[in-house]
Amino acid sequence: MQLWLIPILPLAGFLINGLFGRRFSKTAIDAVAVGSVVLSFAWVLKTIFGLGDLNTAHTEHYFTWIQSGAFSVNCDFAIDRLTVIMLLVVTGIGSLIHIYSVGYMAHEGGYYRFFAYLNLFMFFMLVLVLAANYLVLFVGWEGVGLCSYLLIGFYFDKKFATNAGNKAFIVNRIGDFGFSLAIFMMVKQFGSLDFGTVFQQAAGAPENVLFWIGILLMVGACGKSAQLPLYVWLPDAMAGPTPVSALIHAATMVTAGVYMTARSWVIYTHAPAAMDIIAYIGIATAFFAATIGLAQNDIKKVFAYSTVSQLGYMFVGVGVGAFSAGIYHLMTHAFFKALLFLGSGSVIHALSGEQDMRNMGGLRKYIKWTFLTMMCAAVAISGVPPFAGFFSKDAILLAAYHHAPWIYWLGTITAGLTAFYVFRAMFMTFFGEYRGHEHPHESPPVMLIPLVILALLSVAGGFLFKVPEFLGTIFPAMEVPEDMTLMVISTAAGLLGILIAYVMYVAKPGMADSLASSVRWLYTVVYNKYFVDEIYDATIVKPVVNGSRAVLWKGVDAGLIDGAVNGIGARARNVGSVLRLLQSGNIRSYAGWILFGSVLVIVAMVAVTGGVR
Amino acid sequence: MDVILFLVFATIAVLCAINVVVQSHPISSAVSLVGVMGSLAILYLLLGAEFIAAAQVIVYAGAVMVLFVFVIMLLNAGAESRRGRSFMVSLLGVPLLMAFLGLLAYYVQRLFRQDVTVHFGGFTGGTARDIGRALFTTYLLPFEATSILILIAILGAIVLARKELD
Amino acid sequence: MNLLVVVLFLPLAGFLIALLVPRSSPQGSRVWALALSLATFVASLGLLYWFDRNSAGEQFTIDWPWIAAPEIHFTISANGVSLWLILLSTLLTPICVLISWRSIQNRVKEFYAFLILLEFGLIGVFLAQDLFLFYVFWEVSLVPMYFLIGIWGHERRIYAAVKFFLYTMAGSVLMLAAIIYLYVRAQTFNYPAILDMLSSGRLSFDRGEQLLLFLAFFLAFAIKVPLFPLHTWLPDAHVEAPSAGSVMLASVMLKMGTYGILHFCLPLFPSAARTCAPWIAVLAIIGIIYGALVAMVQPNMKKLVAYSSVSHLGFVVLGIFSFTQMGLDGAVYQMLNHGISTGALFAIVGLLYERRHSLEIADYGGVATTAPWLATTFLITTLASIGLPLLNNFVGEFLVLQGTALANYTWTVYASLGVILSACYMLWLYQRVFYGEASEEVRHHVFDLNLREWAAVVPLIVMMVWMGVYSQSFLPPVSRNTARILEQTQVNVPFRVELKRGAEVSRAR
Amino acid sequence: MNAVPISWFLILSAVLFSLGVAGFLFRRNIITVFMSIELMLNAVNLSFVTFSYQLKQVNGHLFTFFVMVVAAAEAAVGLAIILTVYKNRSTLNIDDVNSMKN
Amino acid sequence: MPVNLIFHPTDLIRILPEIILTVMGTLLMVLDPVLHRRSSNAFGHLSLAALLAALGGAIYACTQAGPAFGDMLIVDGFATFFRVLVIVVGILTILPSYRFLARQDAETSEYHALLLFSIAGQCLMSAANELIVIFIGLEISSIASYVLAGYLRDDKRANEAALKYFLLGSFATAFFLYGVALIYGSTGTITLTEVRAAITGQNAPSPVFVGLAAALMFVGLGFKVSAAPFQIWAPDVYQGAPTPVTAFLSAGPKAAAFAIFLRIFMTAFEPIGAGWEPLVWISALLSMTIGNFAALQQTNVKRMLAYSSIAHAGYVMVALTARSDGGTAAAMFYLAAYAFMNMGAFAVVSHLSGRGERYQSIDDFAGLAQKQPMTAAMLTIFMLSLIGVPLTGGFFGKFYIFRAALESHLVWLTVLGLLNSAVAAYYYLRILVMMYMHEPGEATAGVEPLSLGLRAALVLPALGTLFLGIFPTWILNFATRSSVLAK
Repeated sequence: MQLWLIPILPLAGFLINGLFGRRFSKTAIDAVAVGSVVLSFAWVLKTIFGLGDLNTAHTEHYFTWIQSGAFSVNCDFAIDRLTVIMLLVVTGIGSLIHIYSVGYMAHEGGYYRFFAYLNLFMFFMLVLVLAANYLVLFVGWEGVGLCSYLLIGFYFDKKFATNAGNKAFIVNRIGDFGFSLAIFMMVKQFGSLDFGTVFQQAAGAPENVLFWIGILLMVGACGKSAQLPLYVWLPDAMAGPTPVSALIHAATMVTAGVYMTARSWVIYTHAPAAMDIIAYIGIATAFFAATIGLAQNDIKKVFAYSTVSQLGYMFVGVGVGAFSAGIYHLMTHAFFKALLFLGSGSVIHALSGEQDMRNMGGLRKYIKWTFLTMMCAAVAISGVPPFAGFFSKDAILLAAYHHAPWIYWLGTITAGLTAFYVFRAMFMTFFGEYRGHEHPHESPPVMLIPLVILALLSVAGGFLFKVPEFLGTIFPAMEVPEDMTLMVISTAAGLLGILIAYVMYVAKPGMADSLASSVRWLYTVVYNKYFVDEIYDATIVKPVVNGSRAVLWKGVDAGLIDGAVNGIGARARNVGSVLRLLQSGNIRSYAGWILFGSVLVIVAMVAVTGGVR
Repeated sequence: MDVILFLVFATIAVLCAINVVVQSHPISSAVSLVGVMGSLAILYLLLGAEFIAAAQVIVYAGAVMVLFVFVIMLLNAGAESRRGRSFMVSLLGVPLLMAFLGLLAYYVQRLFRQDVTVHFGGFTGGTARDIGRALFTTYLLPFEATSILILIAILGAIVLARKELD
Repeated sequence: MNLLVVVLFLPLAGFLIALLVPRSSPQGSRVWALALSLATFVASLGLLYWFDRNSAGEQFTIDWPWIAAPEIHFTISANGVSLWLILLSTLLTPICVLISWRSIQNRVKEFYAFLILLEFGLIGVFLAQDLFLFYVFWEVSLVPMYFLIGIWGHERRIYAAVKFFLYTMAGSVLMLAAIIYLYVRAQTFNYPAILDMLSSGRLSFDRGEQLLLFLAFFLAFAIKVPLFPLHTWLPDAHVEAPSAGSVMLASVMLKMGTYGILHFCLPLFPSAARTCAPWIAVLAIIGIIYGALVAMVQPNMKKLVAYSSVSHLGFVVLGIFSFTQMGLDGAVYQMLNHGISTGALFAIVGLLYERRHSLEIADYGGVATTAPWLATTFLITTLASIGLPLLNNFVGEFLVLQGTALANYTWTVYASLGVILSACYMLWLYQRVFYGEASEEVRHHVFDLNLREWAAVVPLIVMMVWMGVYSQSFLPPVSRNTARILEQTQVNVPFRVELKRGAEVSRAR
Repeated sequence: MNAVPISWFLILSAVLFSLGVAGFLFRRNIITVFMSIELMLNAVNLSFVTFSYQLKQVNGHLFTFFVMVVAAAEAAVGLAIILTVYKNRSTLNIDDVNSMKN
Repeated sequence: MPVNLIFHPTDLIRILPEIILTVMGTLLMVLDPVLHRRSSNAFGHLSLAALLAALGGAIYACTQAGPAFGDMLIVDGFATFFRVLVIVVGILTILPSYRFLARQDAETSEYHALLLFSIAGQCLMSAANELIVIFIGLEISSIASYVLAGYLRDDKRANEAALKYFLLGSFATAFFLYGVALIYGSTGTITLTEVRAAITGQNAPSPVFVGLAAALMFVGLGFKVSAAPFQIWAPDVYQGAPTPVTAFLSAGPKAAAFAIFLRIFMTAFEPIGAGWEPLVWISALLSMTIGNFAALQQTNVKRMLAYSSIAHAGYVMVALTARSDGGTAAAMFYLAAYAFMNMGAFAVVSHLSGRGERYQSIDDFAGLAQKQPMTAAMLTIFMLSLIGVPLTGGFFGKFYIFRAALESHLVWLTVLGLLNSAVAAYYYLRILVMMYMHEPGEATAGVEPLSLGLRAALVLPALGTLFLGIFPTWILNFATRSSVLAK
């Protein structure tokens, strides 16, 4: 079925644009970049319809990548229902965002570079989802990390951008550290990395091994999906162009962790302890990030923390065993969060670069389409039925309740907070009076069309694609009785959040500030994101760097080792100068030495020969 | 009577030798060195080495020492100045000497067969005739070789003491 | 008489002819060096073509009697490992010629003569199958490098050159002692013959004896590698050497050490090697982390890359002493990878120096705006050296770490930290040099690659991708040879027992 | 008793030899130093003659003879050297001849 | 001992080299007035001819191998090896002397005559089998070299060197002689082979007595080969003597002295080897260490090379410590290699030293590689050989020596010796650094072009060094075959 075409098309796009893009006209670049992605989307559709119902995975083998002794890793692609969803999300939303970017990036420098990177990202992301074994998955995993690094640092003459890029890459590396250790342990345990083999043997493996594999995989997932404590890179990642935030840091890449965890469900089901930890981390992240989201003024930052928080939900989903629910939320989240980002991108575009919500307001008059589409997304994320977010979030919370009620309650509160800060953002941006100086202008259709499509998806995506049913054949069905009350409570929480937001930012403007000033310290802490970056910097980064410089380099290397080496040399020369003192130049003392020597010789000789008699 | 002979001349030899060492003026050293050689010549006779005894007096005490004295006169070397010192010698010199002498003397007399004694006429193979024969048969090669030695001596003297290198 | 002779002696002949090129025409020397090194490369490609990838043994064996008493033969042959190392040398030499084209302006004739002589020595080291011959080449390769550093280096070149020479000398004299001792015991220098005696039990060392011999060899190799804490000559040598020197030093010369360990230490002294394995592995791991941390804080590009080499070579040693198929394969592959990627790093740093005349990171910044392609090549190289998948180092590091994991999981955990750190220092370097605003000097001096420089850099880039994507074109011969070595390390050594004991020791630590 | 133990001669020669050494060590006048060497040679000669007596051989005498010749030659050369030294430094103090050291 | 009233004519053939050298030396002196008017080079040419003739003579004598003049001489491979060696050293001394003497305008026939006589003496030593002949030969070579050392008599350093060499030399010789006396007394003979027989035979003298004698002879010999603890004279003398003479001293008399050293200790005293082995062990180690470490600090090239020659004596002593024919062969090979590389190095020094030997400092080599690449390259070869880098004679020398040592289980001596050679690398490198890595200075700026003689004096040793380094087989085989001394 030529699965390889799916990733190769964007790769070709990348190569063409990357090598010759500089000489191309804009249109040519667009054609190559967008075309390649749309083509691969088309090919995905064709593949899916070609393969019929994918109850069992369809695998294709291409070549042996690494072989050593008995162990070998093949470059294989596989496709099953889970993959299908990911493929559709990635290529579909990817295409939309490519189209959007044509408009958004129209006036940016390094146009071809941008699209080349974007295509490269698509390639790696598709490799990631198509992989039939952990190592190929790891290829995509690292690759998307690279692309995110490149795109975050797209404006490479800006220090903060490149810093953010490095941060993203390195934090991801920490996650990958866990992932790779998991891989090593798997090989040690199963002797293979193919999903099939691993999952098949997982049942028989000792639990503690599985537990550790699970935990290590989770560390990787935490890095990629920005969970505690490794979430810190994602908010900074907003330094990249907005489409990037939408595609990579909202819709696709960051969900890779969730995908990978879901993919490894067999391992987790045999290591429940690991699953619990995932759930805890998930809910903690969800709540924690949501609280930070409350106090941000940069529109993209708000949505960034929201993304972290939503990813937390997905983690809860897979953590409590509702894998399908997690994937479900992954999809819907892709719709509305991509929309939110693209929308805010459109806003920023409208205000030609302004990102601070305090300088916005009342924009709904100027940019109606953007406003409307974003509203859909906002409602969806707040979990208002029957919008997309409602179904997935509800499924997760339901499952969570049956796993551990307190997770449910915390999740519900988070839902309230989410609704609050999203609408806070909406109100600050679109309602009230315009506080800026730029002249807002609506974005071109090439940007609006994707918005509209995504809007439709966030509105209807929920009940159009019933993911849990679709995935029923893969994941163990966990029958959770429909529980109306819980549903109502969580929905109510969302609505409450919206209401409060309305009161504070539309009905009674200024109330927010007074509230903030009343609990100044709390506000400060939250506003400064709990000083987490500062703490990391002080406890890890600085000690390592300074320690390496002062202790290891200056101290051990230059001081100790080289000191010892040069010391030996110096000692040798000292010995030399001592020996030179014998050379007094005085004949009589020379004769003295000779006499001395002869006495020694005689004594020695006589002693020894006396011995050997 | 041999004993007395030995003791007398041995004492003279030693005394002169000591004098060589202690005298600060080269001339007196030279003279006492002649003394040593003379007394050694007597001892040689006692050991039955007539020819050597003669050679000792003629070549050594005669020629060589005259050469020395001649040079001393030439350079009119006075009593030596006590300038300069060698810590090595002044510190270790005496003990080393004692050790050296002790070792030599001790082992020589301990290891050497005691029974043999020397008395005048105990060995008469040292006549000029015997030596001549040995010299021109067995020791022909070294004998000829010494001629080179003399040649070198002459050369050396020429090279070093000639007026100017032309 | 076969192709091997050509590959080995072409450089020697070239060296002698290079001496005849008149001093007055430096261009002549350059052209000659380029032509010759390319010819050698082609010849070595022929070697690759006729190499039987399915046999584990030595191939193209040549055995000419050289010295009668003691019987020393001119015995050379290629195997699955040395083959690639030779190709590495022959590939890098023309590249070195190219990158020195403009940067070397005084005493051009001598420079290229020494460069070619160096190639001769290096190839010889990898081919020699007679311990004595091996030592000869080992030392011969030392001399030209000494001059390359000492004559064409930077400010503190003399200190660096002498340090380099003495360090190596100190190690190799002990190896000489061991070699002679081996001869006295085995009455031959012929390496295969000695292995034969060992396996057939006609020759065997008692424990202490074997340990001392092993250490004597290992010290010499460890200094070359260099293994922590014997590495301090490396940063000086690298920083002071001309870029061609750095490239050859990093890419090929360091491999002499690891190749020696793999080819001689393990098969000759298996049980001693296994006894020391835990200690050496720990040193290697320290080297990995230590090198990376120190590299992170270097203000000087070349020094940074030098320390990164310490870190990378740590992986190689670790892999070797994991005594697993994967570990050994990975180690060998990592040798080649390091040769390619670090070679490229030094080459490009050299190009930067040629433009800006500074190695201080602080003097750069914003190069990406003025020289985008230079930046791109450097980026790819950077990514390769931090082990990004689909680029060469990833395969090597994966195999090494996987092999180590099979032997001792704890080692892997610590060693993997190096992977994180490598990203830290390389990306930080890249950011500081290529990103940000371009300063005046940078804008005026740092222009993009010209054709000659493209020719120098592209082959390396291609190799990085190729080796990363399709390792199967390289690994199989390596595996066969390493499998044989692994086989030999089990000569009269109860494998499991040794492994378990090693594991215990490391656990006890 | 009318016979001298042969070891007396040997001890005498040892003593003379040591005295020669002493002269070399403690005298400062180059010529005297040189004379001490002659003294040492004489001591050796005595041993030779003594041994030759003990072995009833003539060889010892011949060695003595050769030593004498050598001594003569040495004397000629040595004194010549001393002359040149004196010419250049106009001193005979051995401690002044120490321009080269370390 | 055998008394043969009339000697065979073959005996004359067996001392052919000595005869040739002596005759030519005398001839030189006689022809002095005639030749001197013609060209000052005539002496050089003549003595070269003499040496070449002697070379032929030595080889021809080897075809008539056997004892001569009773057992006074034994002309065997060993003797021939060292005869050839010292004669070659002589040639390599003459070649640079042309320019050197011309520069000091001190060309005389005496210089050459003395050289020839000294070499004759060394040839005698190489073949001698009898202590008196050894003594005479020693004295011939020594006295001649005393004079040569002080040859430039207006040079204060030269005649100081001569005086020191002379006084200390005769001092040490006296000890040697005393040893001979004791040997004679204890064994009743001084023919080495018979001494050995006497020591091993019944009613053998007490080993302590032999040991005492051996010790005293060790003093004399150790002095001549400048081995610790009797090395102390070497630096001053080497520094003061005219450079070609220094070169000669460091190779010729040393080689000959080692020849008799080996003969005496491997023939006569071999039975009490266990007695003197520790002595030589210590002496070897001391020599290597003192030589190398003291050289680290030297700034004067000649002085540095003097210390290095002490160290190299140490290496040869290691070979002696092995107490095996292999060791003897190794020592012979090493001495040959050492002669080449050292003569070559000194040739460069004398080429550079300038009038009155102004330039002796290591710094004076700065930038030589740029002024005279050829000379620099040659010196590089010699230095690398002295360090012991493969493909040079020095390396093989060390290699064979330490192999012999290990075969005699002298592991620690081997390790220490090799470490020493690593230390040595440092000070030899300093010269390379100077030549290649510094800009030309006063000395090298004014360096005169290579004369023909110097060219030869550089190229021949270089070729020799490389030959010994790449094809050592031939020489080594000869050494091995002739290392088995008459017992």
